[in-house]
Amino acid sequence: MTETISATPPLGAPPDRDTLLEVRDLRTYFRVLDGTVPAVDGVSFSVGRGKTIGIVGESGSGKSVTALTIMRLLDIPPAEIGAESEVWFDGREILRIPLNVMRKVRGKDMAMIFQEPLTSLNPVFTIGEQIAEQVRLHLKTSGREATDRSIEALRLVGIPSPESRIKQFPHEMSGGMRQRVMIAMALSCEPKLIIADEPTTALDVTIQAQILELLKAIQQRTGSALMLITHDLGVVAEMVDHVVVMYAGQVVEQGTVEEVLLDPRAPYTMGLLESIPSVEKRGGRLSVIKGVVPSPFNLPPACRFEPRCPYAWDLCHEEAPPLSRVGSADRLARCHLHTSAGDSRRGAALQQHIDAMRVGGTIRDAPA
Amino acid sequence: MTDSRKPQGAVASDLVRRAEEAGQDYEVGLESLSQMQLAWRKFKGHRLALLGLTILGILIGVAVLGPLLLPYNFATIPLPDKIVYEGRPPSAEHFFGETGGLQRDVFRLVVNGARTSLFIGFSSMFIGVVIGTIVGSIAGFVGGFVDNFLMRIVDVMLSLPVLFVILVASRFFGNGNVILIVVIFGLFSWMGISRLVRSQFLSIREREFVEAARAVGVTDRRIIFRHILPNAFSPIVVSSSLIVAGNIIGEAFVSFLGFGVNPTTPTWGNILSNALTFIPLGNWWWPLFPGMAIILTVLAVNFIGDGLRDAFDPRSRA
Amino acid sequence: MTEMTTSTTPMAAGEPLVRVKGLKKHFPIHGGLLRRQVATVYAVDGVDFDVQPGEIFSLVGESGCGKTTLGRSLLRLVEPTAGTVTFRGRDVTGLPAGELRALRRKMQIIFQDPFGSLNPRMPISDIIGEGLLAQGLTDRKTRDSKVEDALETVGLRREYTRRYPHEFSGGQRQRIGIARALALEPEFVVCDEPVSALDVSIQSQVLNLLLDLRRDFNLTYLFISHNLSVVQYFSDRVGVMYLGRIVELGTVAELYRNARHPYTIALLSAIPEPDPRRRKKRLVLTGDVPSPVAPPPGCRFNTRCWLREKLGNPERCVTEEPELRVLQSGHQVACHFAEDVTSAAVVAVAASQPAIAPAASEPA
Amino acid sequence: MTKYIIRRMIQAIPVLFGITIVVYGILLAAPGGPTAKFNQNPRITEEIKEKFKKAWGLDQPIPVQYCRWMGFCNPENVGLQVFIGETGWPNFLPTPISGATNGVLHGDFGFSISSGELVNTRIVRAALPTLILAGVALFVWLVVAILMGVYAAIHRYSLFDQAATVFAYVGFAMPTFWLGIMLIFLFSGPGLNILPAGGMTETRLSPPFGSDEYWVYFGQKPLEALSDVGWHLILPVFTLVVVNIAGDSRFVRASMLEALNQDYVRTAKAKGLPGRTVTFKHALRNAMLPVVTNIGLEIPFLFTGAIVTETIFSWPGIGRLTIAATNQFDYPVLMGVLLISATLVVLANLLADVAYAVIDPRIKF
Repeated sequence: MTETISATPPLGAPPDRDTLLEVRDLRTYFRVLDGTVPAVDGVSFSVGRGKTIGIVGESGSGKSVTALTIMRLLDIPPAEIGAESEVWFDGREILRIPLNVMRKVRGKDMAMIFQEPLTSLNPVFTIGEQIAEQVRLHLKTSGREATDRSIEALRLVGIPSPESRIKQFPHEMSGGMRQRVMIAMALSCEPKLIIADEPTTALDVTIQAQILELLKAIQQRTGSALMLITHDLGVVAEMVDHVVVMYAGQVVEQGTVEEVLLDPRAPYTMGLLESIPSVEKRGGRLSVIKGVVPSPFNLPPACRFEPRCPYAWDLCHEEAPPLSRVGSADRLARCHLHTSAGDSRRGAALQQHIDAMRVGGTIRDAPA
Repeated sequence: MTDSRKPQGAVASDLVRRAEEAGQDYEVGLESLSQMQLAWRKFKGHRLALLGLTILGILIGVAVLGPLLLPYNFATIPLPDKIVYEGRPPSAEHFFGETGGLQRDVFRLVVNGARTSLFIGFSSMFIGVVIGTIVGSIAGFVGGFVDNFLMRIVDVMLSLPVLFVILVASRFFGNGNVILIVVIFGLFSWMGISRLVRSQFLSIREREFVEAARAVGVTDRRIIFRHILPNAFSPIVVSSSLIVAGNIIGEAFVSFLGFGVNPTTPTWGNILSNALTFIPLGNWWWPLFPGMAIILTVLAVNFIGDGLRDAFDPRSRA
Repeated sequence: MTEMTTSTTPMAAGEPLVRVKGLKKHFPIHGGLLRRQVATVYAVDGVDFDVQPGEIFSLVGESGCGKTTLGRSLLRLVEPTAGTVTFRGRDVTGLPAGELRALRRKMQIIFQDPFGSLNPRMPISDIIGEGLLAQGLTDRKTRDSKVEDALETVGLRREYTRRYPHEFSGGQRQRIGIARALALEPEFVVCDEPVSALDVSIQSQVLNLLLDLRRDFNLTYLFISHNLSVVQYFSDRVGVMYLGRIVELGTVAELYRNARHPYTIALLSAIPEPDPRRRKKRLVLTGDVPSPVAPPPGCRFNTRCWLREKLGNPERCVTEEPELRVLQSGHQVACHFAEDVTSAAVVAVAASQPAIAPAASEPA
Repeated sequence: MTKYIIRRMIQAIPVLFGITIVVYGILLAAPGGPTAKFNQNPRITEEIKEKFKKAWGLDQPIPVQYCRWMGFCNPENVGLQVFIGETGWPNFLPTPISGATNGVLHGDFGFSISSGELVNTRIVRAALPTLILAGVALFVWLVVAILMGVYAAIHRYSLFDQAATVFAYVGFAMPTFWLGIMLIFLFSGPGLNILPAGGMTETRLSPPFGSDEYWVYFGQKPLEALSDVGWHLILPVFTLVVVNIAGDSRFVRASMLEALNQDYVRTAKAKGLPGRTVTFKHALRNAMLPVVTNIGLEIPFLFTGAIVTETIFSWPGIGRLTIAATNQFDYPVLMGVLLISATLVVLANLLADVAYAVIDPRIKF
C-alpha cells in the first residue's frame, strides 16, 4: 500500500505472443480524506488476441475502475496504482510507459466505449469532427481522408446516409444512434482491443439487442479482442468466451462462460444466479443474497463476502480465502470451500446451489 | 394498523427472515444525524468558514458593545486645543490614528460605524429574503400568468443598474435615515432570491418525494412548508450571505457619496467620504482602517457563505 | 387487517378492482413567442384494461411508451386528459379533492428511484408518518408506534424511525418507500419500476418482499417494468405498451409462450438470458421508437415492424389503426395480421437478418 | 439565427417598457420633486414655483406627464387627437412614419432642468469618456479573468492557483471606491506620485477632453493624446476591474474544472488526444458556456462601477453626470441616464444569449 507505481520493481516476463492483454495483480487505490480506499485489489486476468472476455459485477465491485486503470484514464492522485501491478498489452508493459507514449496506444490499439453515449460525446462538436480528429491523429491522414474514414466507420455500424450524419451534433440523435457513433469512433483506427464499459445499460431492450448484435458482428469482422464490462449475466452469456466475476474489488471467480454460469463455484456467483427471476421460479420465493455490498471504507476483515454468505463458517471470518484452482488452469474461485479446509463442506454447498436452481421442475445439471 | 401486524408464530419468523434479507446491520451506522446536524458537522470541518464565523462574532460583539464602551458622543469629549487641518498617524494612544479637522479617534469611529454598517447589511438582507421567498414561492407554486408576470418584474428590476437606482432612491427618499436606507436596500435585494426560490419550487415539485407525499394525501400547504421550502433552504442561505456582503459594500458606497446615512452618524462609508478630501495630505490611516473593516466583514461573510455551500452540498463528504 | 374489510363495501363477484377505459394523457408543448401550444406529447393515448382483485397486472414497455404516466394518472398524480379510471365501481377521474385524498388511502404507489422518492430532510418517522396523519389514521402520540410497525413489516428495525434517508442503502430505501405506501393499508398498489434501480442481488430481496406483503395483506398490484424476465416471474397478467397504447394483453403463460404481436415477439427475443446454452439468433428490430409527439399513422409500430415487411408492406398498416381485439379468452392483441405470426415466421425473419442492421430507416 | 435574435428583441420590449415605468415611478414618488431645490431659497415664492411647474408641464396629471415623456402622445393636440402624430399615424410610431419628434420613443429626453441644455447633448457628451473607460475595462476584465481562471484550473492547487484564490477572496471583498482611494494615496499621493490622480487628460498639455479644441489637438498629435488618455486610464481601469476579475476568475476556474470532469473529456483522453487538445478544444469551449451567461449578467456592474470610479478619479463620464444630476434633482437627465443604461443592460443580456446560442449547438433557434 505504501509502495506505489513510482517505485519501479523488476518486471515479470512478458506473456506469450497469443496473449493480447495480461493484467497481473492490479491494485488501484483512491486517496480520500481519511486514508486510502482499495477499489481494485489484486486483479489478474488475460485476454487472447481476437478473444472476448466479460468482467461481471454489481455497482462498486471495481469493474469500471479496472478498465480505467488499464486505459490509464485515472488521475494520479487521487488514484494510486500498486507497485506490484503490471499490465502487459501487445508485448509491452503499459502502466510504466510515459503518458505521451500511452496516448499513441489509446484510441489506436486500445479503444473504449462508455456507458452513457450522451455525456460521453462532446455536445459542441459534430460527430464527424469527433471521429475524424482521432483518425487524423493516429493514422496521420489528411482531413479529407479522415472524413472519408469517419463516414466508412459510421456506415460499418449501420448508420444510414453517413455522409449527411457527420454534420450532426450528438443531441440531434437518439440514444441507440449515439452509441453506434461511439462504437464507430472506437473502431475508426482498427484497434486490437475494444473495452466496452456497460455499453447497453442506458439503452432500451430492443436497442440493446441491436447494439449487442452489432458488437458481435463487428468483432467477427475486424478480429479485435473485446473486453465487455457489465452487471448483466444475460449479456455476458450471449457475448463472451471467458468471464471474470468481481466482488468488492476482487476477482471471486473466473473461467469460461459455460463453466461460470452453469457450474459456479464461488458462493457470490451462485447467489447471483439463484436470485435472477425466471419463469421456472414462478410461484416460489426467489433466492436472495442477504444484506448489502460492503462499503469500501469498511470491508469485512477476511473474506469480503463472508457476512452475506450462506455457507460461511468460522474460518471465513478469520482468514481471507485465496483464489484457488477448481479445474483447468484458468478456472478459479475465491472461497474456502475450494481449499483443503472446505473439503467436508464442498459437496453439500454445491448440492444446495443445484437445488436452488432446480425450482419449478427444471433441472439444470452441472457439467462434470 | 391493527394488532394482526404484531409478530406472532409463523409471521414472526417471516419478519425475522425479511429483516435478515434487508441486511439491516451492515450499512446503517450507530449515530443518526439530521441533514442540519450533518451540515453543521461539515461546516465545522471548513476552517475558513469557522474563521469567518469567529471574525463575524467579534464584529457583532464590537457592534453591540462598542458604542457602549467607546461612545461616539463628542459632546463629552473635549475638543482639541486647536482645530488642525492635518490628522495624526497611529500612536499608542490612538492606534488607528486621528482624523484631520475635529481630530477624532479613527478607532472610535470605526467601532461606532460597525453597528450601522452591520445593521444595514443584515436587516436589508432579511427584507430581501422575505420578499424574495414570498414572490418566488407564489410564482413557483401558482405558475401560469402570475408566474410570468412576477418574473417579468424580476427581469425589469435586474435590468436596472441597481446601485444606480439605490443611489437615486437614497438621495430622494432616504434623508439620511438608517431605517429608510435599510428598506431601500431591502427592496432591491430580493430578485435573485425570488428566482432561486421559484426554480427550486419548479424542480422540487417534480421530485418523486413530493409526488409520494401527494399520493399519501398530504395537503398543498404541508408540501410547500415541509417539503419544498426546507429543501430550498440551503441555496437561500448561501445567496443571503452574498446579499449581506453586497449590501454592506453598497451602503458604504452610497454613504461615501453622501447620499446614505446622515453624515453625523459614523458609518464606514461616511468615514471614507470624509477622508477623501484629505488625500493630498497623505493621511493614509484615515481611509485605511474603515476600509479594512469593510473588507474583513465581507471576507468573513463570504467565508461563511462558502462554508455553508459546502456544508449543504450533498456531494461533499464530512 | 380486519378493519379494512369492514370499512369498504364488498364487491360483486367478478367485478374488477380497477377498470381503466379510454385513458389518455396528452402533454402540451409550448413554444414560440407567445408560448402557444405548438405540439402535443401523446404520452398515453387510449388505454383500456381491468385489474382483478388480488392479481398482479404488469405493464411492460420501453422508455417513452407511457407506462409511468399511465401509472400516475390512475392515482391522478397527473390529471388524465380523457377517459375514466374506476376503483371499486367509483369513478376516480371526477372526484373532488377531498374525496380523492380519502381514496388515495386505498390506492398507493411505490416509486422507482430509491434516492429521489424520499425527502432527504425528513426523518423516517415523518416520511412514513405524514401519510398516516394526513389520512387521520393516527394521532401524533401513536404515530411513532405505527411507523415502527410499518418498518418491521418491510424487514427494517423498529429503532430506525429517527434516522434519515441518507443513512440507508438503496435496497433499504426502497423498503422505506414500500412501508410508506403500506402503512395506509391500501388495497391497490401501483409499483412503478420498484426494482429497476437496484442491483440484482437486492432486486430479488425486494421482489420477495412485495410477494410476501401481497400474501399478508391481500394486495392487488399494478406492476410497471421494462424488465421482461422480472415481469414473467412476478405477474399474473401482462399488458405490453408501445407509444402510449397497449398492443398486446394476456396472461403470462399465454403471452410468453404464444405472443402474437410482432413487437412483443421482438421484445421477448431481445431478452438476454443468463444461460450460454441458449445463445440464439435474435429478431432485432430496426430503428428507434418514434417520438410520441408524432406517432406514425395507422399502426404505431409500422415503422419498425418485421411482420409488415415480411407480408409485403400491406397498405392497411399505415391507414388503419388496429384496435385491441380478443384472439381467445384473455388474450388480446392490436395487430391486423396477428394470425400470420407463427414461430416459423419468426425464425425465418431472424435468420434472414443482416449481421449489421441499419440503425434507423427514417431519413437523416 | 436571425429569427432567434428578432424573437429575443421582441421579448425585450415589455422589459424595456417596464423599466420606463419603474424609472418614472421612482422619480415621481420622490418627495419634493424637481422644485425641492428651491426650498432653501427664500427668494423663490410659491408663485414662481407654480410658474416653474407649468413651464415644465409638471401641473399635468401623472399619466399625461408619462405619456408625454414617453412620446405616446403629442402635447400640441387636444382630445383623442393627442395620440396622433403630424402625419396622422399614431404618435408612438417612429419619427419617419408618425412625424412625431417628442418623447423618449423618438430619442427626445427633454431638457436638463439644471443647465437648460438638451438632455441628449449632456448624455452624448458624457458617453464617450464612459465608453472608453468601460470598453477598456471590459476587455481587460475578460482577458485577465479567463486566462487566470483557465490557468488556475489546469494547475489546480499550484502556487499560482492558491495565490489566485487569495486574490479572489480579497478582491471580491474590496469596495471599489476604497480601492480607488487607496490607489490614489499610493500612486498619486505625496509619496510615489507616478500616476495621475484623476481626470482624463493632462490639462496643462491639452485642451479639455471633448471640446472642439481638443479634437484639433488630437488631430495634430494623436499618439501623444492617446498615450495621455491611456496613462490616465491605468488607475480607473484597475479599480474598476478588480472585483470582476476576482469573481470571474474563480467562476471560470470552477466552470473549467467542471468541464474537465465530464465524460466527454474522458472520451477525448481515451481517444489518445494530447492533453493540450483535450483541455483547449474539448473542455474550454464547454466551459465558456456558463461564463458567457455570467458575464452578460455582470454587465450592469460595469455601469455601477463607473459611477464610483468616475467620482473618485474625476472622469468626466455618465457616472459623474448622474451624481451631479442627483444632487441637483435634475429629473430629465436622471431618467435619461437610467433608461439608457437599463437599455444597454438589456442589450448586453441579449448579446450574451446570442453568443451562447452561437457556441452551443444545442440551443434551437
